[in-house]
Amino acid sequence: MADLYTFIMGIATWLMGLIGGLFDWLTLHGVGDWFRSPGPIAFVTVFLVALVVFIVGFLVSITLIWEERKVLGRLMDRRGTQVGVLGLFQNFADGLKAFIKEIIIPTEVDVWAYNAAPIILIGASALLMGLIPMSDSWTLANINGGLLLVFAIFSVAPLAILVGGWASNNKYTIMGGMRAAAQLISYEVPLLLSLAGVVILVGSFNLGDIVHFQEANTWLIIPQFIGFMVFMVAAIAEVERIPFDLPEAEAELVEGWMTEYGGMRFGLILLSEYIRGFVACSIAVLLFLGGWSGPSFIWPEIWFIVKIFIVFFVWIWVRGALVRVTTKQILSLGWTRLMPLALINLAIAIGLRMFGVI
Amino acid sequence: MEQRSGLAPGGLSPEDIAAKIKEKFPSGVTVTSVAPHRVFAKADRGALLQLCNFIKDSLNFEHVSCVGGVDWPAENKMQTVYHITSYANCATLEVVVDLPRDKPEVDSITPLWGGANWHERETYDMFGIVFLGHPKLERILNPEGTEVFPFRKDFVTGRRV
Amino acid sequence: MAEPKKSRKSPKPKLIMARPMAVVGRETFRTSRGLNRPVTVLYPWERLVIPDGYRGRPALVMDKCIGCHICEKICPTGCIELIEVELPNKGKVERPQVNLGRCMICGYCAEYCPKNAMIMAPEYELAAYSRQDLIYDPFKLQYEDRPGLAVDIFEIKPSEIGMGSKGKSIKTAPPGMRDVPALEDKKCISCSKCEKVCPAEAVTMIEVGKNEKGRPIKRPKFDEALCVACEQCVDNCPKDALSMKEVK
Amino acid sequence: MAEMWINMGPQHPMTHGLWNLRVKIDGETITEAEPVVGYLHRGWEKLTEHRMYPQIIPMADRLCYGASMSWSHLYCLTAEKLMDIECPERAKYIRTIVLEAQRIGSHLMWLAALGTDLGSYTIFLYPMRERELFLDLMQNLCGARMTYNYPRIGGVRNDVPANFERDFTRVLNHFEKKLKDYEALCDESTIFRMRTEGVGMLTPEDAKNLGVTGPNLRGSGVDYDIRRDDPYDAYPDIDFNVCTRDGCDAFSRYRVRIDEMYESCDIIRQAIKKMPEGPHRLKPPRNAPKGKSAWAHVEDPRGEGLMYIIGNGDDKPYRLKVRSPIFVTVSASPVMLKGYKVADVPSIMGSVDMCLGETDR
Repeated sequence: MADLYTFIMGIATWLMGLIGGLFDWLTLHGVGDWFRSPGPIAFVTVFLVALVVFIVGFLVSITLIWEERKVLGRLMDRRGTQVGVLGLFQNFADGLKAFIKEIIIPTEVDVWAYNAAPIILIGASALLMGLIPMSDSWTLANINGGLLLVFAIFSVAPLAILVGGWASNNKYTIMGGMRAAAQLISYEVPLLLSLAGVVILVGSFNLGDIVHFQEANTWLIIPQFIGFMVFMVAAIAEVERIPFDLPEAEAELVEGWMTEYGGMRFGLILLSEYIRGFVACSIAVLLFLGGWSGPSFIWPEIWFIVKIFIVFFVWIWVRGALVRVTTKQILSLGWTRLMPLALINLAIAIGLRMFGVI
Repeated sequence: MEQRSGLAPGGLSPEDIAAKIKEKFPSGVTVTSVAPHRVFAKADRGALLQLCNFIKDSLNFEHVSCVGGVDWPAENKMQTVYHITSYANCATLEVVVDLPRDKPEVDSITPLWGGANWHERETYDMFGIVFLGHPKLERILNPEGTEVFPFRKDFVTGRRV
Repeated sequence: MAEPKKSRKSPKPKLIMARPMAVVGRETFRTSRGLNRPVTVLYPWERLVIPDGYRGRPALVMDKCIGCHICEKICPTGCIELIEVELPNKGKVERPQVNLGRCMICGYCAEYCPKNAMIMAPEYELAAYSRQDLIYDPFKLQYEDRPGLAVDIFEIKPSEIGMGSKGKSIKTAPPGMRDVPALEDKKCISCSKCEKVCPAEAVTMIEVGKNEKGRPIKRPKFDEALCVACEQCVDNCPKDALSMKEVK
Repeated sequence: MAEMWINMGPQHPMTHGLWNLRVKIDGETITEAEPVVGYLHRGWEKLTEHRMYPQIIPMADRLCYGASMSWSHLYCLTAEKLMDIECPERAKYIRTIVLEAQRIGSHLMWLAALGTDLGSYTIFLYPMRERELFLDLMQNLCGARMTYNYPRIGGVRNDVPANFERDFTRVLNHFEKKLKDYEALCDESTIFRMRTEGVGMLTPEDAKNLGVTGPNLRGSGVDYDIRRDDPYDAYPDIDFNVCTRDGCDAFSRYRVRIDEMYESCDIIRQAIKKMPEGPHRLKPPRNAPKGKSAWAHVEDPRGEGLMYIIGNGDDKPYRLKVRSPIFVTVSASPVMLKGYKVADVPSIMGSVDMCLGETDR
């Protein structure tokens, strides 16, 4: 496949030519020429690329939801969802249901912050999708500090949770929001430290460079196995899945910080959770599992998505096997277990770099 | 862990318990009958707390199984029925206390056994028997503010209260 | 007691979470292979096999019913009511009507029915759109009388304990297994009410003499083989002259 | 954050049923707890005063849907004492078998509920799957799956069906393998241990004094089991272990129940082997003596169930009093909860096996 931009620019040029032709037919030649000029074409190209990336990311995310439902069903000796072919339509049915539900805003909430929290959350998550390259050609934004930016945006979510929990004016939601903040300080440091090893070995924050480095040398899971494990644990905590879903621990806090959300707001929150899961899996694949590299009989994008599904399968497996931890335990886990491991991993990376093994 | 079967070594048989109670309380408490693992007794209202103190301290009765009430409008009395179990002796003592129906008051045994707390509250809730010295004698199963005592026999069922 | 058995040891965690994940993974593998399907049943399309003696809704075999009111009396929720229906060859008779909205499917009506007219039908899809639809009149209540649906009860009398008896069916009514009404002669006023209400035709009024006015003095005689112990005569006796005599 | 009261209930995922746990929290630490019950009060004891003796049996099933057999059995036992009859030997053994099967079923439901409380739906679904096997056995036996209406005053409803012994043995053999899976999922999971070990401490003294009974009491190390210490039915003839743990915490209570399931399998096997031939049902008297009282207690899956009954000379009881084990255990919950975190509430309350049907009656 050609470069995503080139490909879509071709479409955009054709589309704008069509519109320009329409205006030509209306004898408005100046307007037609303006449509065919590079500026509007570039604008439409960027817009279309964003749309395509969003749609693909969205589809992958809801397929992850489907995978979770089916695999979790098999883990628990049941069938999982049954709507449509293999249960694939369940997510669309859920989305439709959430969409047509009545919008209920409780009286005592802080309306602006209450509405802002899902928007921040879904906005930040959608932005993340744009930062993930799926292959050399499928790159929306090839930034040199890509990895840093991804994690900067990742950390916006706890803020949204805190805001939403506080604005909902409910004791459960406040506790959920506070837990999100407490959880943040426990996993964020080991998470970033586990990435530092990769960055030291590769010498770049650019996600494309990291993959190219792995194509040239070896998948970084081999020298950085400890880092990979730390990353997996911390990433599960980052996207708040069982066993680390403290902010929405439904046994004690009803639905945690999202107790007061309903309808499409709740749907968006749930969707953003899976988009973040998709992004976190992508980072794991990009950093440790060779990104889109693989035998070239199929497209690299497919390899990439297949790897994401495999990583997500491990997450589902963990979710099926384990129970939820408490705040105290995640703090102690983060600081006394993950942190030293991440530091050891960092030392290994520095050692490898110093002695020039890789 | 060593398993014990039936009566623990050093435990008292129901006959022993009955004898000790008779010895300690020549009046006020009557032991009506004895069966395997069971002792049946009747106690006066005033003697109940002493009896309970005695069986708790000297006879190892550690557990209140049940406190219940019975209403006898025909005989113009109410009863509270206590089932108190001893883990060490594997025996249960049933104590029946008669109360006058117009002023059903009896000493609470909650200070001795915390397990009697909610049973006594429930008996108060259902029969209006007042347990003197109970830490929190309030409605428990019926909503706060109920004015009737539904388990009394003169309570007319089938109407909303 | 024999030598004390050792209490079981709680297995200690090894490798943090390896064993739980292994167990769950094994289940996944087991349920994902083609022939081993998950245990859940896709209900409207797949159904479980119902065993013999399954207690579904109560049902009526119209031919066997004698209208004895036993089911009405024993029903703990009071959901059975005997209503008058017109039957082709019997005229106006009383037959049970069941309010399934109240029924708690305890099976007492089938268990106590002396003629096996009430049975437990293996039907479990009983939802209806209105409460009125849940009231099953005697005709709606009917169900095909298959062997195995009737509840047969085997009891022994207290006096037979230890005599090697395995119990007799109370449905086929061997004489002496059921309570029978007993008459208190002084109270009887010869009104023949008991004969009229008896559903099993077990009461016959026998003339025992004449009173001073020349009217016949009649006393009921109970046929133990026919009596179903329904207490209709006891309940309907205007002078409370009848009571049930318990078999011991 | 200042101290505040939180209502956990009446509609809350932690409550298995309708009750309200009011906790006062300082940050996330519980400083005070106050259980509020009564949302499910049906006046059961009053209702029985208007029912004939056999009619109360299916009602007793409704006291607890998880362990309905043990409640109707307790009622029949009490009524037998009141009417002064004794049920035939074979019925005693059948009762013992179904009671133990019911105990396993109830404990499995408790384990499932504990699983959801702790956030693992796998621990919810696996026990539910095996519980289904026991429900199927009961269904073969008496035709119903949850509210069995099987014990009768003076015996049991019907004799055991064909292949009863084979079915039970097969299910038990399968089930003991599956119990190992639960142990792997729970005991061998570090997180499960972290969640349950050392929380909800209930010292033996407190447990005795507060009237906590059953597995919760044995989880505090008190060696008392009514099946052994005041035996009823066929328990005197059966050799079994009373499972105790000294941990006094939620994990001990969990472990006692798992051990009890193993023991129950053993008891069922022994009872099937020893079951004599003979009648299974006695014709009960119609009326009970006037003014006579009787009581019986059994080891319910949740603790000590006790019924006290007074006859009235006719076919209806004068008064029937039920002692529900969970009613008392709930009253002891403030002691268990104080000083722990909000996140520990599900594991503590999940470990005591709540059942509101019998609590509120």
